[in-house]
Amino acid sequence: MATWIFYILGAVAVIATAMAVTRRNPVHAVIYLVNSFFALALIFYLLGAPLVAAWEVIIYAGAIMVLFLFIIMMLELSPGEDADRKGPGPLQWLPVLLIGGSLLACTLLMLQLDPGGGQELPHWYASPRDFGYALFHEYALAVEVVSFQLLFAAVGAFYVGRADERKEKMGDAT
Amino acid sequence: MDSRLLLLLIILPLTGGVLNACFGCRLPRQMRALLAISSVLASFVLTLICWPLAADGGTQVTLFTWLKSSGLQADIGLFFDPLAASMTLMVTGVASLIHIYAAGYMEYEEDQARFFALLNLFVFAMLCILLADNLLLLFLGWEGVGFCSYGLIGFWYQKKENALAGRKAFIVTRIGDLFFTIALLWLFALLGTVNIAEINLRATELDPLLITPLVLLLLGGACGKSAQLPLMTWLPDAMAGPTPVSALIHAATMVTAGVYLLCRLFPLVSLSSVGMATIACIGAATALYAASCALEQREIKRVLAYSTMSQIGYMFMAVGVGSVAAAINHLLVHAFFKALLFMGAGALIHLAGGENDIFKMGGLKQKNPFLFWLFLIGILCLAGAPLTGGFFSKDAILLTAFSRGDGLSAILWGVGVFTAGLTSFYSFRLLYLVFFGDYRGDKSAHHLSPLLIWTLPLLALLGLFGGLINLPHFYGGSEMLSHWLGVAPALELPLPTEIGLLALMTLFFVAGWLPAHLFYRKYQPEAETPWRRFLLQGWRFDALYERVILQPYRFVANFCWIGGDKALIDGVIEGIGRTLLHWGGYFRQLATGQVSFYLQGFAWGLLLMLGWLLLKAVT
Amino acid sequence: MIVPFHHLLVLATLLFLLGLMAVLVRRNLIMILIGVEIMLNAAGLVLVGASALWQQIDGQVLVIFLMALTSAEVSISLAMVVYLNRRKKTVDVRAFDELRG
Amino acid sequence: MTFVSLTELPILSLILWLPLAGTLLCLLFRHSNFACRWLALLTTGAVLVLAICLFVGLPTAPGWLIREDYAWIPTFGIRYSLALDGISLLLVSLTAVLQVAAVLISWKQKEHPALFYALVLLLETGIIGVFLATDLILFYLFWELMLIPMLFLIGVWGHGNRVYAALKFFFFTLAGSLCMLLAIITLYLIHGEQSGIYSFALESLMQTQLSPGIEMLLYGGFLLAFVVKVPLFPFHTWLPDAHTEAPAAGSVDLAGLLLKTGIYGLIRFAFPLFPHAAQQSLPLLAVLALIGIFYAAWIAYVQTDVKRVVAYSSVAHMGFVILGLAAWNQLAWEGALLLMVNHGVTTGGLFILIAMLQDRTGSRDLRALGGMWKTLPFFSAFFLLFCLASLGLPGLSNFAGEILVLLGAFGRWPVFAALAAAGVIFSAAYMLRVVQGVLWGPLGQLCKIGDKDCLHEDLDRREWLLLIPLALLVVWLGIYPTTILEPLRGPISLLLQGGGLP
Repeated sequence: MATWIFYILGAVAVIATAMAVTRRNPVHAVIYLVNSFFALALIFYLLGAPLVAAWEVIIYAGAIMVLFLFIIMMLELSPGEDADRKGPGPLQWLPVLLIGGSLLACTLLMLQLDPGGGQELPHWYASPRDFGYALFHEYALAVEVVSFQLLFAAVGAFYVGRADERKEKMGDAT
Repeated sequence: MDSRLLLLLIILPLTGGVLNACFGCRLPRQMRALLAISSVLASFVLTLICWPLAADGGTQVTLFTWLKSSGLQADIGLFFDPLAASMTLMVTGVASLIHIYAAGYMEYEEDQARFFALLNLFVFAMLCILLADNLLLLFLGWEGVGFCSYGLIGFWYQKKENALAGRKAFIVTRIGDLFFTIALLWLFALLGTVNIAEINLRATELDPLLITPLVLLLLGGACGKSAQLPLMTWLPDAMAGPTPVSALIHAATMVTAGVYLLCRLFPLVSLSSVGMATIACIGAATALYAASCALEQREIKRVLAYSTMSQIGYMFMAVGVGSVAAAINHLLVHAFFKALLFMGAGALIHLAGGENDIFKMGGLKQKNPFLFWLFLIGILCLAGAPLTGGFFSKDAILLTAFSRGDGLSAILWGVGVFTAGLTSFYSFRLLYLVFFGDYRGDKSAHHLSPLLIWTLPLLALLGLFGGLINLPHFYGGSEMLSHWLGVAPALELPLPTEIGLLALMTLFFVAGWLPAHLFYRKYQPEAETPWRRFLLQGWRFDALYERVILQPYRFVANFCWIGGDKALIDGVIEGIGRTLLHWGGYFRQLATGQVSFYLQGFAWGLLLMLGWLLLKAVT
Repeated sequence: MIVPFHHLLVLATLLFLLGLMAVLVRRNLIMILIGVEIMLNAAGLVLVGASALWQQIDGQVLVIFLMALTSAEVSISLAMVVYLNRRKKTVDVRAFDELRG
Repeated sequence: MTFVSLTELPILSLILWLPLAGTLLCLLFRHSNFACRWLALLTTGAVLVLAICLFVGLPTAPGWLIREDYAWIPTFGIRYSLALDGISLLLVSLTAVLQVAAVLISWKQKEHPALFYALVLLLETGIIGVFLATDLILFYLFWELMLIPMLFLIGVWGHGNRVYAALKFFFFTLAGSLCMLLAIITLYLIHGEQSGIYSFALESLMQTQLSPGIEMLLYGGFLLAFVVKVPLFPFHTWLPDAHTEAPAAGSVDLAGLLLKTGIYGLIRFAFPLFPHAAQQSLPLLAVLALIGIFYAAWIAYVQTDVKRVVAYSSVAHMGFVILGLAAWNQLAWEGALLLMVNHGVTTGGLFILIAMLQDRTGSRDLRALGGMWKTLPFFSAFFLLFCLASLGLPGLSNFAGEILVLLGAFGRWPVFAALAAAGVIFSAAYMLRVVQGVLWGPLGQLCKIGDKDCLHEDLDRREWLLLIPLALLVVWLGIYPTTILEPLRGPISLLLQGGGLP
């Protein structure tokens, strides 16, 4: 049963992602991507990571994608004036498809050659308690570092925005 | 007597020169001249005091070691022997007189300090040449006089020609110095020493085949300094300097340094018969060449310059035929009367209001009869009037040449006698044009300082009686100079031959005087003919050198710069740069600035890595 | 027993390549960022799968860090998109070629 | 200061790093023009005092006089090892003297003075380091350290075409020194394989056994780096440009010191490390040196820029030095090193004088100048003195070196020496042309504005202070070169006896 669910979810994720990648309208792309993320979250759950699955939905689908949407709307990137109106021509697609295809082929070949290949994924469940315990014991330092990272990101984002304002002010002044 | 006194001989003029150079502008005017005169005069007195030191093979004294390296030892060391002593006495003596004269001549000059500093330094350098006990110190003096001469010829530097004349003198003499340098290097390589006495002593050790080139190189050096063919073009131009300078440097002292060098190294030089013959031939050729040029010169100092060149030719001839005594005798006497003539000429130029051209002078006998008589003595000496100093010394040279008896000597003798006739002619031409007739110039006389006249009589006396120094036995003399220098006395000729030669010399003197008397006693303007211009311009040697040496030199220089440095070397290097830049242009296009293009590169790289891993896994 | 681990890897590779192609092909800055997000997610999928395979919690922890870093990255990069858009009035990457040689 | 107390201090490090400390202080006080200037002067002055102490205090023995040796990067066998022998001592002293002069001549530096003095001091550290280092990596470090301040001195404070000149200088020397770096590393690896001890120390590397082909190749790498710096024909074309465009202090340092590092490198590193290859290369060096003497003298004759003339004269003089080295005997080597020092002083002096000339007239063009003696007698006297020294008038400094070189070279290559002697005439020709163009003749056009002469000021007190010691040095070295020849004798004979290091 879980196997079937996995394949279905996998198909949904790939198709949704493919749709997202090929949309001209970024809003559409984001919506497709949210779909894909939901599918992924379910796969996570299936693989015994409920907490990660929850965060996938909350952070990715909920926060990051919404941020994208905000930005798209703020910059008024409606399809009418999308830079990709004509869409990439075959000249752009061709080498990329070539790379993609080759990479895929290489990966598949390598998987084929993997001696321990075909190991089945067991049913397994990592409770949020275990998770929290690992996170705040073994990875306490990393958590601190990452939190600093987030702080710096916030400061950085603020700075980029602020520097911009100052420049505009200067522009107004002159 | 303390031999270290000798060191003072060179130190005194040096001190005078340095003091004048460094502090001259702060000293009161009279002090500058006084300082210069007293230092040279003190040197002269010192030479007299030290005279006994020269006897018995001379005295050697060292101040300190100048250059010392493996095998090389060059001291600031002096060697005072009869030859050096006689020259030193003459140089300090004449220099003292000329310094005094210069104090009068340069009375109103602004830049007196520079003048006297250079003059003193010149005396120092000249004394270095004379007294040096090694070739390097001699070379120091040799170049030193060259520099002082450069500075003094171009003393009035604001006229471009003067400075150019100085430069020409320096560079032309330096071409001669090149040969001297090579000779020095070679001697050191062969003998391992630069000490003159040792070189003379060990000259016989040398391979006879090598001596001739060595002598010719030394001759080249001597030719440069003494303005002999073919390095003579600088001397006439050097007359651009102040007259005392011409008198001191370009008549009495520096130009005779070449003769002195050959005499100094005579034991070496005399070993090569080819070399000696070449010396004699160069001397004779120059004597004739210069005399012919002097025939048509218009400037008083240029006449004298060519005559100097001619007389030094005689001295070379004397060395070449093997008579050091005759050469030195003529050198000394010539120094006296030529200094007299130049200083007289300086006074005459003042008298003619700064006019140089003898065709614009005339009638100066009335203006200053005393000067006329003094000048006459000089002219008589120069022309070789019988019984004057110049007659005896020149006669001795020709006699030696004659007595050698081989074909070459006979030709040399013939040239010498003929040149004597020419000398007589141009000397009297000068005399008549300057002193007789009416004054033809348009300038008024300058004030004549008494110093300009009263230094001359002494020189006149010395010139007139200079023959007594080395009077041959034939005239009842005792050949003092020959004995003093310790060289073989002149050969005795049979009495009729002697008398015949004497008569011939007198004849040629008269043969030179008579035409001059006829043509120039009354002044007539001369038409300019190509022949005259040819002689006036010194056989156009300047133009020849310009075309043969200077123009190619400039051409090569320009070629090296524009063709070599700019085009070839820089061209190659900048070419490499440009090629790189060109190819860089292609690579530059890879940097499109497009993010996706770069990322695509990443992806290809990823593919490569994966493929490689795969390949490794497969095999 | 859900699926073989390889199938999960194939799924992750597909997602990753789709993201990569988005980055390479699209000219829209926003779309490129979206491509990056897809690739990061594919990586997260492998991590979670590996965590399940070896029954270790560390893989999941890493995914958490990945998310945290991604949110940091996105906040900064979107701020920069805004900034760039203000500068050139476009989000077409072809307009931003100051690095061109 | 006694010898003992000298050796107790780490005096080599002191003398080496003092200028660097000066650099940092200069940057610290960059807002005060006055402080920087005096700081630079004090630093260079202190180095000078130290150098004089060493010069006076040390005995004139062959071999190393002082050594300092500490581990630096043990993993690669790189040591911080400094050593001083007679030759380095002399060159360090020369550096100390000329750096004081360089600071004094740029006393009125207006643009970014702090940075300027900082770079000059940094340059001093680099140059002294080159003269002291005996570890090849340390040497290479200082060798490149020299390059960078000079690049900026020319490129930032230079005249007209300064960027071109600076880059040309940079690329020429860099191309050479990269070849040297390759050679150093190859030698290091070969030596390490042979002996099992990986070391960059000169003494160890000298023991390396090399096949003739490899030796020639490595020697070529070293040679290229050094002859470009010297510079030997045909690698000289960077020099005139760099000299002409460099500011006064830069020219002084270039001519006086940087060129010497090339010669020093040859005799300290290239020859001892590859003695056989060196012997084989001597004829080539001699021929190139001879060509350089003539070629540079010819070109100098047609230049109109005074600085260019002096720059080309440097090429000619360095030709003499190389000729002396190629003669490979005691006499010629002593002469070559003496000439090197003399050339540093005279050419340094000339560049200083030219800078003063340019300050006053705003031109270096021979066609526009003239008649300076009338307006600037004292300046002109110094100018004449240095020109005469440069053209090799006996009794002044250059002659002593030149004649020793010629005497020595004649023993080995008579024809070359005789031809080189002819080069002396050419030097007279171009130097007198400079004298003629600057000092004599009627007053040049540039020196007049309307009817008024625009120059009244002869030397001021600072310039007197600068020129008198240099002039005294020129005369002193001319008449008593023993001062320098004594300390050189021992080290040179050691070097000649088979690349000898003590």
